[in-house]
Amino acid sequence: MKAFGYVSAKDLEHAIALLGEHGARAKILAGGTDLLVELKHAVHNPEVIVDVSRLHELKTIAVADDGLHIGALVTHSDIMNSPVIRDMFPALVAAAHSIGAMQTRNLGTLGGNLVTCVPSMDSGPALIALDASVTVASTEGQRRMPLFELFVGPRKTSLKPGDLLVDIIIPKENLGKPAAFEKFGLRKGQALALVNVGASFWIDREKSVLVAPRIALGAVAPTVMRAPKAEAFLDGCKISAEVMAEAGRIAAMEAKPISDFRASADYRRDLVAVLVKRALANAQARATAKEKELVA
Amino acid sequence: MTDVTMIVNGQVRGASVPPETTLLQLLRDNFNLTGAKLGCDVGDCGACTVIVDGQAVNSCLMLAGQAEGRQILTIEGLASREWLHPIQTAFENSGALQCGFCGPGVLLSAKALLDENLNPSTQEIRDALSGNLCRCTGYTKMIEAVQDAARLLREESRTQLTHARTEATAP
Amino acid sequence: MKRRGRGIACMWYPIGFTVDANASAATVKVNEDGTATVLTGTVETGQGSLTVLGQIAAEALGIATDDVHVVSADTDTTPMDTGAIASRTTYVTGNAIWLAAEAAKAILFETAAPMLGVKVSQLEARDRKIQVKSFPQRNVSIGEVAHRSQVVLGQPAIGSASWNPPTVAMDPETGQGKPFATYVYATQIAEVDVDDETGEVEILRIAAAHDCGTAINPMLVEGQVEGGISMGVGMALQEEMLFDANGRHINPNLTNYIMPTSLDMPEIAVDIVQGYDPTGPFGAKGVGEPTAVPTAAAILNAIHDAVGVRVTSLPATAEKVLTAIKAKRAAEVKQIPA
Amino acid sequence: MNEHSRVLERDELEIAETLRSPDVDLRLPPVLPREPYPIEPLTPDARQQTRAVGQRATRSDARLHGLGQTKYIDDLSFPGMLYARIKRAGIASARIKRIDTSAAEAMPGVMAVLTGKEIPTNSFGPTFQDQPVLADPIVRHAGDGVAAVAAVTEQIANEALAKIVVEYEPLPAVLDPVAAMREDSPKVHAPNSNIYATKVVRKGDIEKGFAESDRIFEARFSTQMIEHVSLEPHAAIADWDANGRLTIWATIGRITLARADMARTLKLPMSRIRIIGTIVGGNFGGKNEISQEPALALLSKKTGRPVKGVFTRGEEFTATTTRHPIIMDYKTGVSNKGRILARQIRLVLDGGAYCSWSATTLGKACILSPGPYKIDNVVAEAFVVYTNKTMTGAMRGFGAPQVCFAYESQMDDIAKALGIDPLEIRLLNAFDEGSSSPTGQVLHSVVIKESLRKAADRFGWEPRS
Repeated sequence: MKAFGYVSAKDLEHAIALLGEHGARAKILAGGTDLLVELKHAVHNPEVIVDVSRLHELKTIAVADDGLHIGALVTHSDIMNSPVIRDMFPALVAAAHSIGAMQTRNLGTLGGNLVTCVPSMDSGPALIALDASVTVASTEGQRRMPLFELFVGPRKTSLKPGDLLVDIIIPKENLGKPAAFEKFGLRKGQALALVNVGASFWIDREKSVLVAPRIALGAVAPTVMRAPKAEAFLDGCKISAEVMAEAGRIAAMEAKPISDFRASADYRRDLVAVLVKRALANAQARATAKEKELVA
Repeated sequence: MTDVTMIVNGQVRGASVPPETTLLQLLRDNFNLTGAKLGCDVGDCGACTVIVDGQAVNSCLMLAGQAEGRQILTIEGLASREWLHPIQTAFENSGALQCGFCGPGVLLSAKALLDENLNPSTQEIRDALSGNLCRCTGYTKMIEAVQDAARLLREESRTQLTHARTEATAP
Repeated sequence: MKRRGRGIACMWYPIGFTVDANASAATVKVNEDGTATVLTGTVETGQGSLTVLGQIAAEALGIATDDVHVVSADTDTTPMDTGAIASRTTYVTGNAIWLAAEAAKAILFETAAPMLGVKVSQLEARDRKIQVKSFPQRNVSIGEVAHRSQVVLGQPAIGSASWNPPTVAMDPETGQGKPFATYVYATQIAEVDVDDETGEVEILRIAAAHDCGTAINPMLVEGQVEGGISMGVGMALQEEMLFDANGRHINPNLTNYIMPTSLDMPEIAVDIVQGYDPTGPFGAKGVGEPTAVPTAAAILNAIHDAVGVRVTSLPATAEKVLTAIKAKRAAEVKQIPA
Repeated sequence: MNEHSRVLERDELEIAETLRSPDVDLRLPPVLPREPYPIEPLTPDARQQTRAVGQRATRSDARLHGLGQTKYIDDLSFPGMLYARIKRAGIASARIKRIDTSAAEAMPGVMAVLTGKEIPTNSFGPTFQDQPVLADPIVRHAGDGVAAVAAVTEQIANEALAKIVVEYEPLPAVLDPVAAMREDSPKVHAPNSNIYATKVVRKGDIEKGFAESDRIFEARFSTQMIEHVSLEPHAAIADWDANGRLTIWATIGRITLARADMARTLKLPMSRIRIIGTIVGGNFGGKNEISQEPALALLSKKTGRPVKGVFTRGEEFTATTTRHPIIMDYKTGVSNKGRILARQIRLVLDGGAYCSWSATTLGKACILSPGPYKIDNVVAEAFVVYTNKTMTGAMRGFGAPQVCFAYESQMDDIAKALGIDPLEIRLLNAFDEGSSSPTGQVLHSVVIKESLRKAADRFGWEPRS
């Protein structure tokens, strides 16, 4: 690694002050699993590293009035071990579990994973499918925006120098929304996604139709994308295996994958169709299980 | 330069290093704890695995400064003078390591697993070891060894054997 | 939908090439307490060869594995060795060590014969003793004999030897001849699930039966088989070095060069086939490389069995398998109207 | 949240020792006392048994492995030791017009720079001496080294590599082995043909065999380039002492050959070279020959200090040997009952830029390619071809896994076409004790049918109707 300065922030206020002071000359170190690799490959040559990994206030998982708040420094392992998330959002647990391996999940943070903005990130689709938003802090104060707006392009976020991602919020109305995460990689352990999919919907039990369906796709576009046509198709549809398969086919048409050495665009489209179908089926299974729980 | 102080294998150690020093470099070059290995330098192979505050991490992906004030367990701290850790005994007895280069990392991943779960399933063991690449063993005997170690540890906790153990990670 | 299949593959593999000189030399020194030190120029590369070579020396001397210390891999101090290659160490280096141990033992027998009042030819070394054949109660400890040899008689029990599988030229026109001293044989059978929507192949289990002649150390033989299978799994499904149009590597890292992790490996059941090769040390041949030979073939045959497609280029990535499945379906659709 | 994750404050800690930074020349001695570990009670019984052969004795190095005490090359350091790095060409085929090392040499902490011109005999190789230690002037694959640097830290050495300026004249490259076989293709080692070794095995009368066959099966199979991925990268330390004697600590599987190769490249008597092999952290054929060692030796000679070189993971892929991709054409004639009567095979091995162990691999692949079967009529031809890619060499199986994939795939295709169980067709054709191999060798200790039956039993193989 090229030489750089290093400063460890004591708390959020300190971190924001440091980021305000150093601006574009600084890179933020959270879990470090991506940043250190980039520093070693000289992708970035920052003058200073602002280490925010000690900000305890960003390591909490809590349900507040407006929804579930997950601190940006919550690690993937923390998500896997969180009773709240395990109960409400097994899809987020599945996404976290699919990232890297134990060692990188212990280091890597949710916020860090999102701001890498790599097309194949696993946290993104699961959260987008739940209409997550994020809080960003800077010397100018805090602001809230939809997570979707964070993603601008491959490795490019809408964050400006001096901005710090503080937390991720799943809105109140989506707490407990049946959701699922599906991923396909080139192997089972330490796999990067060739395609990943997050899906969620409510079920109107009286009419037995799908309501507010969300389908988010990863690794098939410059950033995580929604599949609006597939969502529109599903909205109000009666649940059936055929409908889910058709939604998968529609989503596959919407996906904009590229061909690279890992897979061809055609194959990625095939995977989208299959994974969307499976994610929807898993979300439905989740809904059914949850209902049984409630009845019992 | 960054001044760091941390507890390594139960001892407080300090050093003054350039900020770009990784925890792995600090351990190997400054503290002469060469058990953790450099295999890929980017967190793919797990040969550099150490336990920080009870959690297995890739020491090549941490800056030395991040380890300030933390408790580090390296392979050198797993055994004590009187006592081989059951994981070490089990790996030795079942021939679970061949060239041994991945070994320190694998053993510490196994320790992190068994600290949380004394009765892991085969799938849970495979999951815990999936961050440690091994080219020699096909992982088969490693998985057997972790199962053996879990059994040894369960027996030990059942019989309340109070060995004078100096466990570096004890809070 | 997941479809299950099984595939079998067998193989042969040579041990001890003879087309070029393939020598190993060794020295066995029996210490005056009856333990032994072995000098060999081979290198421990993880396979456990130093343990196996120590067992061979111990067996020849009638002592235990723990009584033998093996010194290796120093051109200043250890005798020449062709090296840790070609699955030759147990067979070739093992033979050299066995012969060297026999030479050292001959010195011990010279010392022991008058102690026991018999001829050298009537002696054998067993259980850390030199004893009279068929009369094991007439014995003297190897330690005592070694001490007497070295300290009293001034004849330290040191043996050196070399061994080379006889070098033979092949017919250059027809390639006819005896290119290798011996061969080992093996069979592996794989069971897989193939996801016919994604092409993903999951290997459920592999049964492997390997011949290595006498298994000097069955635990280490199993370790070799299991490790060889993991390389075969990578070859079958995952691993490939890729180049761009200018000949530069695309994936020179372990992120994008996909090799098996613990989650990618199946359950493995290893059997050692009973065998004995009179030309090897105590009947042993070798095992290192052959373990990686039939795995990919067995897996590809299992894929064929599961979904009826023959993937002819490795690795059989999920994409390749799915492409073949789709091509097969398309061909079937075409056949129906005709 | 993890209960352990309380961060201790500095004033809670009592510092036992403080160390200086590593950016000084010398390293500090080890600090942890090495306590003895009890040997006796933990030594498993098998190590104490006589008879020793057949025992599941634990490995003699197992304890040290488990304690993290096994010393691999990168764990060794010597007073005054320097760190070497090699600049890689990054271009597949080129002529070096100019190398300017002056900016690198001027850097503080850089102790020596080496180029190919300074190597006494700048070629090595176990079969043909066709590989340069550092390319001069022809670059034949992207992983070729072009210059080496020794510096007081690895970081400085890395930074120095970036300051070495190399001017290349690009040359046409050939990457496809079949294309490389054509007369008009660019020559990797001009003016020689790219086909650098061939092997033929002929037995019986192949035409007659095919004529007598009821069915003939033809197929083409191909395999990929594979890296050994030893977890320990290639590493060595060279120390050229004041007596003019060179000691090399190396992670290498063939020290006898390594010494001979070092003596040749350095034009040094063998008595002046000592190679010490440490425990190799994985070999699989990838560490069967020297690579950076002559460069390290000369850097040590230039500086009078020990020099360590450890390959990066990237260099493990680009600058070391790999497994041969092979294109395999199989034509097999069988009787309706499933007996193989004739088999014709043609193998084309992608040999990469240098021979390494390709000729050996070629031979083994060719001899083994008909499979472990009694076949009276065989023709197997094999060619290995230079291309402008990473050199291929020895790797676990020397060509056998590739041909086994081909012959066993075709075996199943034949079985399926003839309606014979895959196990049965193998038992029908497999060698017996005393069978004649494709090279006419009378085989002994043949247990292939036993292995087939044993594996089938273990697996629970039942014939399907």
